[in-house]
Amino acid sequence: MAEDTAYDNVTSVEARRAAEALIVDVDGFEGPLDLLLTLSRTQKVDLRRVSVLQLSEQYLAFIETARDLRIELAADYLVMAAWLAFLKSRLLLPPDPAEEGPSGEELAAHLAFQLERLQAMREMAARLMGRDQKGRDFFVRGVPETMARLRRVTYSATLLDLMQAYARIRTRDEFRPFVMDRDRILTLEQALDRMRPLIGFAGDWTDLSSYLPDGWTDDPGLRRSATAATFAASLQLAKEGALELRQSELYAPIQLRRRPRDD
Amino acid sequence: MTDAANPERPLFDAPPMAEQERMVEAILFASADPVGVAELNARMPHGADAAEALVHLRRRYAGRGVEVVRVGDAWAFRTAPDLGFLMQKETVETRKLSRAAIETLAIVAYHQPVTRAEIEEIRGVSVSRGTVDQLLELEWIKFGRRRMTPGRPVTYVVTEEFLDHFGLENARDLPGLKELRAAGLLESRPQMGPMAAGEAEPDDDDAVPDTDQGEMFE
Amino acid sequence: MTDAANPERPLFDAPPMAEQERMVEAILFASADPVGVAELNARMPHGADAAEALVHLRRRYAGRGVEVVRVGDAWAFRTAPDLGFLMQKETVETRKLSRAAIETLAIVAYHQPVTRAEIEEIRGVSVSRGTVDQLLELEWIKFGRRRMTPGRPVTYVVTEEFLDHFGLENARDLPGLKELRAAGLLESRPQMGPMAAGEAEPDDDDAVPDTDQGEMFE
Repeated sequence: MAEDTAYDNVTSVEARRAAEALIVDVDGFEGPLDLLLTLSRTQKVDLRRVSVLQLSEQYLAFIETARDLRIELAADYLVMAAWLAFLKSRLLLPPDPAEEGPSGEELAAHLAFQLERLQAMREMAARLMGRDQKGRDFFVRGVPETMARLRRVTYSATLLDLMQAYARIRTRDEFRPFVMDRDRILTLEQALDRMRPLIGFAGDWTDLSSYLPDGWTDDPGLRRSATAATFAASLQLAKEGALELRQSELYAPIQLRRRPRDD
Repeated sequence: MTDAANPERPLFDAPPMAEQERMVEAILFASADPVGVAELNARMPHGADAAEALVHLRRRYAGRGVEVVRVGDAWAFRTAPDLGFLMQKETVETRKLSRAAIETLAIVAYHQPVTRAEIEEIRGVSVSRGTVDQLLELEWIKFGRRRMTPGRPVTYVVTEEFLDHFGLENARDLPGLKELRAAGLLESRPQMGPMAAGEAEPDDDDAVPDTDQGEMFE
Repeated sequence: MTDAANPERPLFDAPPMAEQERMVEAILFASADPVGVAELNARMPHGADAAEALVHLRRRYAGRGVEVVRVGDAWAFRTAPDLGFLMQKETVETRKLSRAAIETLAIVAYHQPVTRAEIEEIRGVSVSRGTVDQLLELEWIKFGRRRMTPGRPVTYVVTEEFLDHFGLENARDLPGLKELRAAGLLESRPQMGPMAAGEAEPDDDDAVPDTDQGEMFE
């Protein structure tokens, strides 16, 4: 602790005791203004008539004592000390007409005002806390009845909301690039459905392209889809053991035929 | 202090009855639970007669907005029964229909009769039970005939109440997508493949049942 | 509202004043928190005049064990302060406020709306966050409007709960307020002219539109 080192350097018991008192005091004050207010009470006059010069000297003496006792003071106490030293010089010296800013008297008056205002607020705080208080001096209803709140909710929607919602859903479809239009796609299922009854007639090797449904051969897009689906379907049927596939060379037409019965 | 010498008189005089009545009044008011006569006497100054003060207090409050009532062995203030209606407050709150609800409603309106599975397919997300229930409760949709497909799913159709609310003569009056677009309700279309853009249109015409809705899914 | 002078009679007559008084009595009795005149009127039947009923009710309860008190623009029943000694059981143990908190509260009450910098300037020390938080938590102070100065600092004002807690009708009733103002001790806030004192409570003046009503009871 910082205070401990301060104690160690103080030799006499009396000085130590004084130091202790001072520490307690400094701790007990809520800042320099509070300290000043306390010091001003020693003047035993109305705060409006307090001698700021005398107060400054009291404060500076206090700070000096604290320093002698090597008590660590918070920075704001030292700032106030510096300011009061300045104020004191202003008050003692005759005013310099070339000097800018408020006069020593004005500064002193403002300080006196601040002290008076702080004092007034303290008195008001005390008066406030001295008033009758709820839950201590007067009381509220012990069994407040909870008011039943019947909340009726009505929902609103306009025709415009409705149409916008529908428009939103329908246009959202256009944003789904991976969902392709069904009517331009021959699905594997469709191809299988188509091929299953047909392969019964294919006793001999037949070109895969001849299995494409009518109307799917002219448009390149349609033919591509139909070819892919039919090929996939034929692979599926081959796997099931229903037909055989062959291709003479790379890129040559794929041929298929019904798998001969084992009998 | 007072006549301590007098052996008949208690050490301290009980407060006047009017004062005792005030005390009972304050205690009953502030207490969370009904208070019995014994407790009243215990809390009041020595010599007070809570039972008698209660008689006065009850008389004073007879016919007032609050009354002193007996609850078992204890006493309490209660609101006069005829004023109970003041203790409830009805607030009417108007809320916007949720996005899910309005979309579901729109689909029912444009595609009716429509099953829940179909609604989900069109919206691309599942439809919560709460959403459908809310629309049913608002009486904007109702159950239609069951679909004659496996599982015989129930269908939804819009109601008279719906037409009324939206100022429509019948659901066929709903504008189609082309009209919506012309009215500026559709934002400019995204630039997709050349095919996608061109094909949205025929799909729309399927979807908008301005010819004969009923047959669409049947 | 429904003055007889009005040739056009309302569709439904308001209940008789004695009945309105009962209603206000019941509503105020039922609530632990003060109830505003507007809410009273809203809860009472159409055409009722809660403000007038309150005048009667207040008179009826003058000097009783419970009293009708005014809190800002609202009203409540409270036990008479002289009977507090009967209520040890109901007494709520309040957290002890620090000196800093009490002084800060007083400064907000007397200087409102006031910024934190101004509180610090008056106290001569910085105000810890905890102090302000404690007062906010007690709902004795709240944020007011921002000051139209650089940095737009937030201001603090006292609440209705503060008035209720300390048994004040409104912030103008603070003890010693007039004397402080006369002594100029509420002034000297930055960039404030001689109007400063008058501006101490613009919130009240805005928020309490029924100054007439206030005078009614004075």
